[in-house]
Amino acid sequence: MSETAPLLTVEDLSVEFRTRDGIVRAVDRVSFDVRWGETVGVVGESGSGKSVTALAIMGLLHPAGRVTDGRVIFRGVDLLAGGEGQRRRYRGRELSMIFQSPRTALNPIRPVGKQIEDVVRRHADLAGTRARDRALGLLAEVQIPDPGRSYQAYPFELSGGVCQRVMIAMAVACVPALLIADEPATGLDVTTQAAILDLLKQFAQERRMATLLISHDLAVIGERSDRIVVMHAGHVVEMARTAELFRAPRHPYTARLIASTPRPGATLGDLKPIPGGVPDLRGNLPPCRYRARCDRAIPACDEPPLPRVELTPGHTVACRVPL
Amino acid sequence: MGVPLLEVHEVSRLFPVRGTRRWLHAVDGVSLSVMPGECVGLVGESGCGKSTLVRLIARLLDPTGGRIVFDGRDIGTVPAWRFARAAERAWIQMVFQDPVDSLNPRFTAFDTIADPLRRLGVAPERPRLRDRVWEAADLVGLSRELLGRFPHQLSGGQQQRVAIARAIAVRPRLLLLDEPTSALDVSVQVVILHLLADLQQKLGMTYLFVSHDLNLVRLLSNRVLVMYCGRIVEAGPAEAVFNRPDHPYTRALLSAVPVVDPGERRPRIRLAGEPRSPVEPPATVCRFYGRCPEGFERCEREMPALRPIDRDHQVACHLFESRPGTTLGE
Amino acid sequence: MRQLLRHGRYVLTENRLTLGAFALLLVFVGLALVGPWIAPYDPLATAAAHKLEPPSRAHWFGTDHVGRDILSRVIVATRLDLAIALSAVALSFVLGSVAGACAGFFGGWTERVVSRLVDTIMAFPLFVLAMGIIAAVGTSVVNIIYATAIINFPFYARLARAEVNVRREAGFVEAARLSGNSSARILAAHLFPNCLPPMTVQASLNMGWAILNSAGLSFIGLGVRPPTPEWGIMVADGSAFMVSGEWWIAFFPGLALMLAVFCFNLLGDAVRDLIDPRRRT
Amino acid sequence: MLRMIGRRLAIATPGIIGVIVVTFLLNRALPGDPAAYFAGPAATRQAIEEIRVKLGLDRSLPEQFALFVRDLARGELGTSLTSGQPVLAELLARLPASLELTLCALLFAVAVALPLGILAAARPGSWIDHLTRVIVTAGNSLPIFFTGLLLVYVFYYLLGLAPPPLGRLDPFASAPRTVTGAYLIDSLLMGDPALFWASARQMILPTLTLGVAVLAPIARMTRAAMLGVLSSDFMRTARASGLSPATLLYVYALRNALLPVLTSLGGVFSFLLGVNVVVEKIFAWPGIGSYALEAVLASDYAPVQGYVLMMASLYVLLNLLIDVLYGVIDPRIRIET
Repeated sequence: MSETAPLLTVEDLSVEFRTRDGIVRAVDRVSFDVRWGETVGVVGESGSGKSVTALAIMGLLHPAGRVTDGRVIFRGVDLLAGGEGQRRRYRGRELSMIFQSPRTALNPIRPVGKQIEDVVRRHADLAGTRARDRALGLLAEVQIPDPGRSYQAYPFELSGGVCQRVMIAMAVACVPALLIADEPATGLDVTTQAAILDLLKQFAQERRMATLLISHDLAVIGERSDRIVVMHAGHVVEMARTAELFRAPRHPYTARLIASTPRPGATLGDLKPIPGGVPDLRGNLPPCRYRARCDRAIPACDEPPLPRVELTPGHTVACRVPL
Repeated sequence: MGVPLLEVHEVSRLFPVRGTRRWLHAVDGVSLSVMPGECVGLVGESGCGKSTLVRLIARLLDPTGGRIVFDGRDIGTVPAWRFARAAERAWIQMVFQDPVDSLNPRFTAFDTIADPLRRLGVAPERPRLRDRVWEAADLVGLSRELLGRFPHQLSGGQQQRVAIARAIAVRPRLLLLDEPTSALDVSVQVVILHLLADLQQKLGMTYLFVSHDLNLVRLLSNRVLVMYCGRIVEAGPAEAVFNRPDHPYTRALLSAVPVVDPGERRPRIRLAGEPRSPVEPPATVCRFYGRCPEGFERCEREMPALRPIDRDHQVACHLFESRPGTTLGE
Repeated sequence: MRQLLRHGRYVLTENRLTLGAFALLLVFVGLALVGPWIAPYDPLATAAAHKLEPPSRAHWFGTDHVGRDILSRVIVATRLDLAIALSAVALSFVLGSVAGACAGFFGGWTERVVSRLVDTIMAFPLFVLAMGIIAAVGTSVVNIIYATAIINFPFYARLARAEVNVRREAGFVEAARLSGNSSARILAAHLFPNCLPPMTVQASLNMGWAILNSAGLSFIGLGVRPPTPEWGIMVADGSAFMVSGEWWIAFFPGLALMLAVFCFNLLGDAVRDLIDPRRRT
Repeated sequence: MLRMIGRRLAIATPGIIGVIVVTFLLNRALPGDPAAYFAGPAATRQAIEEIRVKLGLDRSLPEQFALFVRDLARGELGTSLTSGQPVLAELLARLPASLELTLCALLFAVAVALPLGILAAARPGSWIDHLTRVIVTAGNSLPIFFTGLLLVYVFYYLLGLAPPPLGRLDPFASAPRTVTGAYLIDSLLMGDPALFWASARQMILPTLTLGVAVLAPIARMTRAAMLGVLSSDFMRTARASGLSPATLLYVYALRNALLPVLTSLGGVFSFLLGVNVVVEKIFAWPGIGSYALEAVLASDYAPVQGYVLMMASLYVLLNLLIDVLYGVIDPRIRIET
């Protein structure tokens, strides 16, 4: 496997959900890639399709959801073409995921150490005390004090921050090539949040683990990512290296998003709202889903398809009239 | 300096811990004052007691001890269940964190806004009531067509506007804002913050703005209180606290806030371990001791009191008592 | 409201079974209203010459051991069976929801009294308790209603208590307090209306159970007295003839009973879908 | 563990006290003058008064209650008017017949409903899911006396496969020596397979009747609990970790789903104890249900009172057992108490 090829390539991924009130096109022709060892941030407001994209990559979509189009190529293998059995072999071993609200994301009636051990036994071919030792080692690696006691603890006895550490231990147990972190620090305290993100960064550096970091918080994404994918209403609207994105955002939505995010030193007057709301993803949608909120729209914006322009190498934008 | 609108003296609130005879000290001897027309920010992490404190001030909860003085009258002695009939009820209102949770799902926007007007006797008769509801809706920028809708038919931003309209309909003097934007998307958050700033100007209200997000608190507040484990550890003008934090906890908190531009990052102060349990914490140990990177033996012997280190700036830390007038080595 | 109607239409048209149940309900309600006038025979008239006749043109459902027309008796019984179940459910709904809501809201001694009462009732196997009550106070229609209402009471009281309890700390309750509502008003005007939907679901799911219970009491001889036409007694009347092959005496009233319960159960599920589409299983 | 059982017992105590009070009050609520009633229609006034004193009916209500509790503590439940035998002895003699039937029915229902509910939840929309739905909806609507009679008609009258519905053994066979009182077990202890088969044949229809009635709620609960667990956050984490399907289903999903099912078993058992009366009537089963029913119809109140008390105590015991099992599975209960 050549390491110049991206680790993960998502190509034209589309996901639909069937609901009582019609079909929701939650993700529409989303494309991006993740290279070996890098951290890619995905940012967007609620309903932008960032979590759905992640779950589709993992093959963990809710039964009402369906991938209608596209490919997910991980280490040269199309995960969508293969069956559930194939995906199961990748999951937890080479491709891991951690979730928001860690306390409910762990089995409430199984000691957390056992839950880590389950993963170790499954993927690392360890058994008996060696699996247990490995689980204890992982608890120590994620800096949980007193691993011996924490091993026996149940999620309800632990704080949200510690539960998230346990989930990270499960995810990195088998040294995956890619970790998808879906809002890993949302809902945790500021100091805990920083500690969790530090931990993820440390693993990423030590093990050359690539990370797909998903958050609604532009500050978190900006601080932690090498590259950023901006999503809006199921579309990727812009993709660029972090510094470049903040220095010169080209999509009107990205610019608005940056302008509306509070940052130290900014006054209330400096912050500009984004007009309108995320469009209803049911029924007929215009080619550009930002059209109704955009103040730069021209008649050509109503004509399909949604453009995808590479302005400079590595900086693409889905807009006919980029800034 | 005029007379404070709100003065809280050594207020505390204990809750029984289920299944034991022990008590949880949610708020433990907190004192603060709010001047008319100010916006005071209250920051702290989840479980630090800030929600309990605002509910004590809002008179939704009864304090275990201490005094709550509003406009010169001790309102802490009126039991919460009877406070609905107190004269001050209309003067102290509140906006809650989650608009979905704080709006009655079976009330239309109109009924929600009209409820305090009806109950608090400001505008009982029908045509006048409608005018007052419309007026409140106009103030928060809620179009009148939306007034007939139920909460689930409104967007998150519109829901929060309804909640704000309800709170300001009776023209309160003190508006308590309990994380008013943390359930909203960032694009809506800005809109609501602008709205709150405008309303304060227009109606001359006083704000107590509670949030865990320091970036937000600094946008609206003149003065900031930092709470940790049931106690206030630092208080001072917003500029001073954010630019020159003194208490080790404030410093750690500020250093953990994510910043977009890597150039602006302060060196991270890492905190060890977990916060101290609020269940019957020892009265003679600083609450931050054990996590504090600067802690020393005196912190284990004696609880530091909130003391002025500068004009208007107070810190509860022994570092400043032993070396008065100096700040931590920067 | 319009949304609810549209949703209602959706529930009815998407699920033919529900539509069928709805039609069946109309039939039962119709029979309950006009039964005595459309029954082909007098339900009490005996005819020794025509006893134990199998279903025929003259007697669609056959005749029983004293020659009464079973079809007429099944039709006429509808009103009594539905009335007993409906009154019992209504009674326990009202008492249970008020007691439970107060317990959940005020806590303290109110809660202790209500939960003692509920615990005591629930400590009995419910049908056994109903038997005990009827045995003590005597068999009459009113007593069956009371007994059925008593054993249904805990379900409503518990549900109302739980529903009020989860919302007691909700933001809108705190907001109502800030708006100057008294406690009683918060409970009556803000909390209770929000608890009604799940209570309604419980009531509609409970109807079938109430019918089964009262018919069961009649079947063992502790309910409505013969010769009053009632489905439970009619099945009991026919039970002795099952072993000798005269199946129709017990079969048709049993079938009517089953269909009625079936219909209420399906409608209960439909009401749940209508009110709470997320909890669809 | 012992502490937990103790705690549960403490929680159950008010219920037990309530049961005793209610049973006492039910007895006092009997219409008319109980003394006159017990004395019989031909008694003189003096005889009635004597009986009133003998029964303690001349005392105040609290005193009567004290006497009632004292008798209860000594295990005295009074004597039956019709048979003249002590109620407790008669109840105990008939209890095994009822328990054997109830437990067999419960076992049967659980054995069928649990796999059905699990499979239905694991494959939503499949034929087994639809089958489960049909069974659940139909099972909830079946009057138990109606199914019992239909089974008798089909399997006894039409097909001749089942023995006549006349008790635990046909009249010509002799009962096994009493060890546990359950014929299935006692016959095996005696080493008499023919007798075992004879009693098993008698058991089949009543067991089916009871079992079919409680199949539905168990299957429904299992399916709902499994569906809830399968769509939970922690199952998503477990699947994201690539755990094997067997681990996912048995170690992660099933154990969590069993908790609500276990709770619902309490209600199911309560239902079974109640409808025992109906089934025992149909199949002439000589259990405590039919005993109580005869007593009710003969207005013989002491046996009814004893029966109600015994049923309630059984039910309290069972709930205790369920609570203990719950604590074994769920650490949240075990650790917090």
